[in-house]
Amino acid sequence: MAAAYDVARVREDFPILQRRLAGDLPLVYLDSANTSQKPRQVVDAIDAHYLAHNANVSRAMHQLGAEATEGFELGRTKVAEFIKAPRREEVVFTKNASEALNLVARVLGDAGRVREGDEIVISQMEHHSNIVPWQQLSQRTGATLRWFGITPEGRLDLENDPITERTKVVSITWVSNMLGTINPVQQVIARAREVGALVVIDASQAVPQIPVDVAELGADFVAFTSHKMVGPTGIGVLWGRYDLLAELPPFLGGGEMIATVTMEGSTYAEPPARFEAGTPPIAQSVGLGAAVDYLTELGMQNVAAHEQAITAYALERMLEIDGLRVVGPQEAVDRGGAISFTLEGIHPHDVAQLLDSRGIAVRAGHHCAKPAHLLFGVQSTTRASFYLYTTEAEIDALVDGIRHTQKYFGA
Amino acid sequence: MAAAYDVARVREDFPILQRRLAGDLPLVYLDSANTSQKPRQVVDAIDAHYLAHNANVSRAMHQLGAEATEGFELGRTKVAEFIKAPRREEVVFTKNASEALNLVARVLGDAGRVREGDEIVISQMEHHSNIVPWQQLSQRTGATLRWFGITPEGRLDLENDPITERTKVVSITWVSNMLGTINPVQQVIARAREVGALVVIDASQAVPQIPVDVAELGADFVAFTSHKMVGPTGIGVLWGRYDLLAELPPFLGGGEMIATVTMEGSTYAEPPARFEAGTPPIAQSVGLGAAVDYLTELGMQNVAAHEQAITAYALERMLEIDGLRVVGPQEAVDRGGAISFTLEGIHPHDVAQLLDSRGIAVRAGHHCAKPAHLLFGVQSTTRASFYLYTTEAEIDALVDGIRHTQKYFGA
Amino acid sequence: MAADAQNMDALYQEIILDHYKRPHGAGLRDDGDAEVHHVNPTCGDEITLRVHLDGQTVRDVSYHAEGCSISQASASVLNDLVVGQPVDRSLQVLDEFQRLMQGKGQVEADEDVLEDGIAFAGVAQFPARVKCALLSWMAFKDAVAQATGKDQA
Amino acid sequence: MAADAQNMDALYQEIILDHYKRPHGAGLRDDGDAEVHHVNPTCGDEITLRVHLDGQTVRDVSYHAEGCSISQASASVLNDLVVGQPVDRSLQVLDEFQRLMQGKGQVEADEDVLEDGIAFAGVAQFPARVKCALLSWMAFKDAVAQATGKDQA
Ligand SMILES: Cc1ncc(COP(=O)(O)O)c(C=O)c1O
Ligand SMILES: Cc1ncc(COP(=O)(O)O)c(C=O)c1O
Repeated sequence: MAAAYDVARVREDFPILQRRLAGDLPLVYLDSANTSQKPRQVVDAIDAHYLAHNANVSRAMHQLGAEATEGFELGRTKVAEFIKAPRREEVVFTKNASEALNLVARVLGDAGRVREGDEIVISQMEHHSNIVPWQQLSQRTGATLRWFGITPEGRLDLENDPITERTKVVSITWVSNMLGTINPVQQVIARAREVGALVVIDASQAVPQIPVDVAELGADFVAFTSHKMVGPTGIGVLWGRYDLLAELPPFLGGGEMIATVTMEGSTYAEPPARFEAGTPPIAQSVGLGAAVDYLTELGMQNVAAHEQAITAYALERMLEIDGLRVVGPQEAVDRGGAISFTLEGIHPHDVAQLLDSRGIAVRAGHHCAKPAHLLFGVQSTTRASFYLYTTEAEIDALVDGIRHTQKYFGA
Repeated sequence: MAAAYDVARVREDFPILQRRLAGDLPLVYLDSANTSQKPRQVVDAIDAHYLAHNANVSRAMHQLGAEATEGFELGRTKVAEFIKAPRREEVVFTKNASEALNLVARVLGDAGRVREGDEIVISQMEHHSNIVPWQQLSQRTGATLRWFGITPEGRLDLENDPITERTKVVSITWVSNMLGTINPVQQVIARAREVGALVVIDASQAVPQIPVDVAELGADFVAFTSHKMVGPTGIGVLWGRYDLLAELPPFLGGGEMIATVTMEGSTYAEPPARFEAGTPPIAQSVGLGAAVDYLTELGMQNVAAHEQAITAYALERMLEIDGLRVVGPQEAVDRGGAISFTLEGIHPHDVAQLLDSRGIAVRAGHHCAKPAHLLFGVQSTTRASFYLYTTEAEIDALVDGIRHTQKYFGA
Repeated sequence: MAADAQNMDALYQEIILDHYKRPHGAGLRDDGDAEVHHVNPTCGDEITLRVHLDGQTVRDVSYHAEGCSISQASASVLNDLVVGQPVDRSLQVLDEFQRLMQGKGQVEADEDVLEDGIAFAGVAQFPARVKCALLSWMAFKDAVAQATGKDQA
Repeated sequence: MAADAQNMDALYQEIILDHYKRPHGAGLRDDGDAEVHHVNPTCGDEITLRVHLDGQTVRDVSYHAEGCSISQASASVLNDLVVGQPVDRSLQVLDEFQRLMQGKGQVEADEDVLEDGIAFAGVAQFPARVKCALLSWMAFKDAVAQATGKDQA
């Protein structure tokens, strides 16, 4: 663990980590890839907003309205700075990462940028939220969906490259929520550029755990979600290149996204407003702003280093267990803090249940990544995932719990 | 005021109403049609969720996941009971009312229920969020958009009825956010039924202030938004008849809304999950549940009676002012608590600014209802709007403020 | 509920583990009157199930299930309880099983009706697992409705 | 900022109210070199504005504005400041005005450049009103860009 990084100190900010569960057992929360816990600072910011500054934004001209607007827009500024966006107007607030990805897929279709005969490239390790919108777009347009494969080790298979001259969009996850793999997105982006394709990066698992610089990255769109980065639920982010956003048609129609509305027709506002119909997630932007402050305070380099160290420790300890198979890279190299595994002869549900009886929270199932599970010949896995508050002692508890599970089921 | 209803008591639940603004002036919040204030009970429920029960829903099998799911789904149950939905699965959570209306417009188009040559009927008093999605649907399908007009008094013009045999959808606001009019939606629904059209009711201003029974109402879809009914931002509701929801294709694609995903294609979950892609607004459902509890505790009959009484008082006092014109019904009959007005010779911005300098928060502008403004020959209005915490003393402050404004501008 | 989250033996009764390890009637057999495929979207557990009728009698229920111990054991118990029964009776058993599972652990089940099925009483205390126990039963209900030409209720 | 929300006289300077009541150069005149229509989406305030160039000189700025006192007065002051000026100079004035408006009340404006425009210093303390003050200026910038064939910067 990095010397500067004091996990015990960090844990004090997360009251839920003191929770006692059934049997007065302490909570061992190893489900952060599903959603992260929230520090007191974030909850306090939301509170203060509702109790002292609540009003609707933009359209209100009074003092409270100015305060609420300032808080809401400051959230946008903080997010923009956090991901090093060249302009704060490039940050579009959505309800979650899924909406962000759907937004891109819809408007690219509506704009005629994906048509019959064109190709869309995704990968077999995508989350359903980065699969289904593209399947829907293919169905609407007649475009073909093509897939990057996965190597047996759990890496993106760059050798068999599905990108062709007909590729119009490449949409790839940066960090896999199931395999844990950190993909070489720069390489994919460079390849996409050669054929003039647009690139969408699903950074839902990346922004929470590695320093992100969208300007340097060079993608066209980046999607992520607040609830996985110590922020509130109910808000996600689509970052997009400004010139591209400015060209694209709107997504949802309604208040806030218009320039003018007449009975004959409507004209639309500039980005980001064009893509934010209706009352936006105001308190959630304030909360996300506080989350970003919190992460910045810790230092994303430190967060990444901690994630790396704890993952290495977990891999080492878990691989000692007989009958345990890690689905995904076995080395803590280019690897995020999600470890999916199977135990011989025991169904993942039963593993998760036994662990839960000891206060250890993991996830069992397909983790919204059915195609990847199919590829590895498993219907479901158990996944333990770590974050900035995870300790080695928690990994030890997990390992003990797994051994206990094996004993219980006589496997 | 209803004897049983104690506004002073109610106000104690809203800490923000104790705010002092510039010059140590007390806040007079008359902008509730824009967004309502939140009682401590709602904020506390959100807090408790984040600090003790936070986890992702459905997909988590651990104790925390069960608690979070229970909290989230209880929010749905409470909303369903609040609007007397026959089934809780008829309550779809969206990010706001605008998304709910867009969802309906999109899927009706995608399902082929609105096609070229068909007609869609809305009214000139709709909020932009109930105009733009239908304009977009018309553009996509070639259907024609037709409009109910407004009488000079500010009522829906039922005499000149745009509904024909070709009408496939009628989408109408229950309570106008600009004129304050409460529309005879039952009559419109009956008329739509005669021609077999589907009916969407924009209840964004209705659910907060009048008792709603969707089973009795007989519409097909009802949309509303949490932040106007003492709930959090970041969550809205689409209620839909179950059989209809079960027939319609999905809206956004992603996690949670699928039955299964393969590389060849996907199948979709039953309602409501089918329409809720990605991580839902979990903490926001908990907050909305607390909001609904709060309103139920007060009694929606009492809330409606208070709204009625305070609106009658406000109309009476405001109409005493020379040069003040109320745009909308002048009588507190079938009328909600939003009063839009103009002051001769003073622009609404300037009115709002002067009122704000006295701590009085009102809204100036087009209130996302440009067509209605155009019809009344005004570009913008000032709007004062009331809610369950509004007092007669606040109305008096408004009236004094308006007179002061007139003096200031020498009008 | 709190204490139950810890009590694994209430959930994993011996009877359940036995059915899990040696499921009764597993495998898909020919000439079913209806075949259905059900999925638990939460975890991806799946079952393909066929009902084989003989007039008003359930002659066989054959199935291929992938899933956890609870869902597999439940399919095995289903097979035990309904094969050879009149269709009406099988649906009564289903109702009783469903009542038990949705009773949050507060419901007393009729052992005469459910036999080994009462071992699932403990599952009812684990909301996240109720779906697992009901997967095969809901598939059965669906298949019977199809085979007898009635809509799924 | 707190105290300023109350201080209406800082916002509504006499000069501003005078321009509002008697706007200079109001009305649309013929043969402009470019016409633009700008809207403040927040409140619906609108301006239609034409620039009339004479080589490198702004011969006239004619406009029809609907809006609040601040936006109307600002259009009037714009007319005063740029008509008769070289195009380059007019854009410098615009920059200075924009700098003042976006300075949150912390910026000292150059009275030699802005003349009556310095009365808008108070507006800069009211974030919600800055857009009102800038509406006509942004329209002017857009129109000049169109008239001189440059893209809007
Ligand atoms: C009548 C009406 N419809 C729709 C909306 C849109 O609600 P939201 O902004 O929460 O999407 C509003 C409020 O702004 C409204 O007053
Ligand atoms: C890689 C990845 N993409 C997309 C998502 C979807 O995020 P959300 O559920 O917030 O829409 C998730 C998380 O569930 C994820 O892990």
